[in-house]
Amino acid sequence: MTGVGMFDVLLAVVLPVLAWWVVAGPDLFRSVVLFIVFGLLLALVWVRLRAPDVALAEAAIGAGLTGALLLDTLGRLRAEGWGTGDDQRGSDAGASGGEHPSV
Amino acid sequence: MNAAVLYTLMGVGLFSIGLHGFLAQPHLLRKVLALNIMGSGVFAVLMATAWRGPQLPPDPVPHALVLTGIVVAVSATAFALALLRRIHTATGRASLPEDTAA
Amino acid sequence: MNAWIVWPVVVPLAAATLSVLAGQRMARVIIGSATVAIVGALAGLTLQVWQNGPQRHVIGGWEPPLGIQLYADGLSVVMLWMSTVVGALIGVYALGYFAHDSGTTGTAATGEHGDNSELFWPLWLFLWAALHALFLSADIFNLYVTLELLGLAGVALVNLAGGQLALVAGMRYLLASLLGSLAYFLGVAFLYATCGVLDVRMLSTRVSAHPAVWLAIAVMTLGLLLKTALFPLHFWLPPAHANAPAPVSALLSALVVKASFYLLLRLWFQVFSVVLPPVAGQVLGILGVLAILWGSVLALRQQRLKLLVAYSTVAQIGYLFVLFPLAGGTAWGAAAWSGGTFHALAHACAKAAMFMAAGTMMAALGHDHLHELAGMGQRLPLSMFAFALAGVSLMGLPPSGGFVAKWLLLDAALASGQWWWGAVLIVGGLLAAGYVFLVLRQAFAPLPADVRYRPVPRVMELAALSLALLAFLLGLMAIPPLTLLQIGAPFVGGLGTEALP
Amino acid sequence: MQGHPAANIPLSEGQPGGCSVRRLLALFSWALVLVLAWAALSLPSHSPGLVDFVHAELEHSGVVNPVTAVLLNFRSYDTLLEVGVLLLAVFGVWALPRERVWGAPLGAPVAGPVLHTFVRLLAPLMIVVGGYLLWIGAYAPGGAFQGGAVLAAMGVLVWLSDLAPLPRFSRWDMRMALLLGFATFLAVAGGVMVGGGRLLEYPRLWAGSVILLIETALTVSIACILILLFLGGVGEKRRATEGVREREAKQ
Repeated sequence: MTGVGMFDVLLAVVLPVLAWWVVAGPDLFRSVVLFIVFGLLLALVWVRLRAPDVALAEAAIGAGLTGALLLDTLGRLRAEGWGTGDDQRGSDAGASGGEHPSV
Repeated sequence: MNAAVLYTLMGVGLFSIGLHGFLAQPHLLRKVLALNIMGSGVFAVLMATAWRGPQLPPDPVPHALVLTGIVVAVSATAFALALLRRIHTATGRASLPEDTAA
Repeated sequence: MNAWIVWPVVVPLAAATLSVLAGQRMARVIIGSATVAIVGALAGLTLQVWQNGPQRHVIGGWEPPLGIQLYADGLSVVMLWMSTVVGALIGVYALGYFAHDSGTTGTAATGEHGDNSELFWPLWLFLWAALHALFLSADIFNLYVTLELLGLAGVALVNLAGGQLALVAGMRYLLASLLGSLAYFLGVAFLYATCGVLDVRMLSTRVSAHPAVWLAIAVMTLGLLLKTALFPLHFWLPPAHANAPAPVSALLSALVVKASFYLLLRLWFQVFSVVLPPVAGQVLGILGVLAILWGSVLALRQQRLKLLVAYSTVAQIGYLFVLFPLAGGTAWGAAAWSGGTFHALAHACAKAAMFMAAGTMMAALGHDHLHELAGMGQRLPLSMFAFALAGVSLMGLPPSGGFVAKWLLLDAALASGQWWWGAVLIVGGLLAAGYVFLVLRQAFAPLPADVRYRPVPRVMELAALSLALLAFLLGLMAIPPLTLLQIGAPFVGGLGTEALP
Repeated sequence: MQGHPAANIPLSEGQPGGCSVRRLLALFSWALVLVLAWAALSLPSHSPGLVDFVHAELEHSGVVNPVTAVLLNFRSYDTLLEVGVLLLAVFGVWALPRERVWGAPLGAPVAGPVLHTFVRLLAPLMIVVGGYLLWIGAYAPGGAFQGGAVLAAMGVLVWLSDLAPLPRFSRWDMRMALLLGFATFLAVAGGVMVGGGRLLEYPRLWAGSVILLIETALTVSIACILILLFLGGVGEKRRATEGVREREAKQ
């Protein structure tokens, strides 16, 4: 079997770490941005696996369009005010309120 | 260890992380993110099956399946986000009642 | 011309496209002609299957494993008839329902979705097409796409109700549906990695006792159980089915949950049967029993009619899973197989009728609180009659379809020496009688003088009544569907039909 | 008919919260990772796959790019249904109640002279790129989905910079554009059966042209679908303030 390049190992380690930050990070805005980074790195994985078609679609749709949709939704939620109902215990308290940086 | 095994392992890792996030996080936007991560995990497993070493051309069928999967995922995400915004407008919260009641 | 098999999918898709372009006025014509075309194609397909056995259609001329194949055997045909007949009658009901609904101006809730109800028709046609595509597909990835199609159409239809409860219920339904699809998709990836094919028939010859295959079976089963809402994965169902517009509740409870059940049947008995140990079927059976008990008890405790009917669906889904421990591949396997699938059929008719009758009462009263249903027996006798007839089928009394289904399952339980499953069927029937009489007692209480009541289109009552009659009389017409079910079934020999009284 | 707060789901039905549950969930997730990894490691090192089948028939598919051949010929039925999923998402969004309050996407209106010039320059370029991606799909990476995504990005930019009015779902021409790809695909799928062929069985000699036709129609529709999905059902009103004013005028 051919060995695996360092780059592959790096990607295979970084992507799950990014994924963890996306689902469990303290700030929702940062999670969305990290998700876009995640999508772009995933496109790199597809390039490594010799799938340029999929890489193109992943970058354009998976990272680009989905990212835009997420940012847009976040913006609209913020425009409406986060509401009091969002104040949840623990890690997502930041997701609901004031710590959110203004774009 | 070759690239296929490596990325399959990454894929199942992503799926598990996504599932954990989906179950543990109450915020709906995060649940949507988590579902997308899970989907990416499945894509990685499929893409890894297509890999046949650096010399041989990869199997195009999983590539096509993943392309289809990406489009399905973005459709579902867009719909879920639109629904999320309506719920936020109507109820003032971005989580399901059972998650906030506890 | 022997390609009848493709039209049940192509026709509703084309009709959906046309109905978006043509607008409200033409929608009725389009839907009417589409229904006629589907029934015609289905008749042709049924004749083919009846005479020549299971039918195949190689899409694009690319033989599997490269291409995708459509496959129709007796089970597919019975499911297609179920969705066509029940779906068409729900469509008739919906004509009256939305006409009545748009007449209700004034309240905020109805005003909000009045302008969106035109989307009911394309969404309903897409749902129809997705069901048919699912019943006919023989490719596990293609089935994933049909599952997504079905899930999105279902959630979109729930949201037509517009209110806060419906939105939240729709979101819960969407999340459960997407999670289920993703679990199924992971199984597809693992199966492709081990077997290298996606065609159902080829897979069945290639699966072996391999860790990746085990995992695929586990995640696909879990995903489909979540979509079928088998206890304890049923949490999303009652709010979604209870808060949707009435025709949508009927569609979801009668047809959509059956689709993932059908897929589970296919996978367990025609793909994974070689590697599955009998104990796996026992686990599903136990979950089914718990569903029957839990769903029935909760139905008895509901304050709202539509929630009661929705919890009854949770219970009735349980019966479908009693099939799994009983279908052991031996002499009684055929009876269990026929009984379980026939139950799907009978429940589709009965539950659609019940939700339609409940929706009619709700349209007349403006609410569906159980304690304020008094007088409905006098005001809407046809609807109450439909509700009662459908209830007879749920209880499993002769000559209803529910009776035949339970009889066959009972027969299989006794023949296999596992009488306890039969005992549960009887207890479940008694509990069903409990919640049906709960409703009837309220409805036949004397009419209070001060209740506001709005007349409803007669077509709504008639559509519900015809489905209820169908459920009630299905037992008398059981032989043709039961014979059809044997064509291409995994169990040969004793058809189960001779077990009938 | 709505608004009855009676959807009382018993407490045990909800997703439970609390510390012990979290710990249990973490345990479950770790167990899942281990099981999945075990299954992943047990996979055969050489997946048989379908690559040989694809390459054996590639010359009959009408295109050179094997992924496009699978997507639009060998497994075109998947793609047909997938476009259906996209359409359903749009219908689903439009079946939701209209959004009451909305800002421009990304929170703020971004129209300005710099953006105007930028978009005016960029838009033609993006149309060219989108068209190129569509055409090249037959030979190299690219195709309707990638091309449509680029066109959609252009559309959103044009709209953001206030150069064009919002597309309205209620407009007939918008619906035509939305459905063009699906309708063409479906017409081809059924049309080839008139001559006794099977569903989606393109005539071999014209397979390349048929695929290009379908893909062109799909590119237009996918661009429209993605734009509408991005707008997420707000299209009937141009600006938040404007919308509010209109609503107030009505009442």
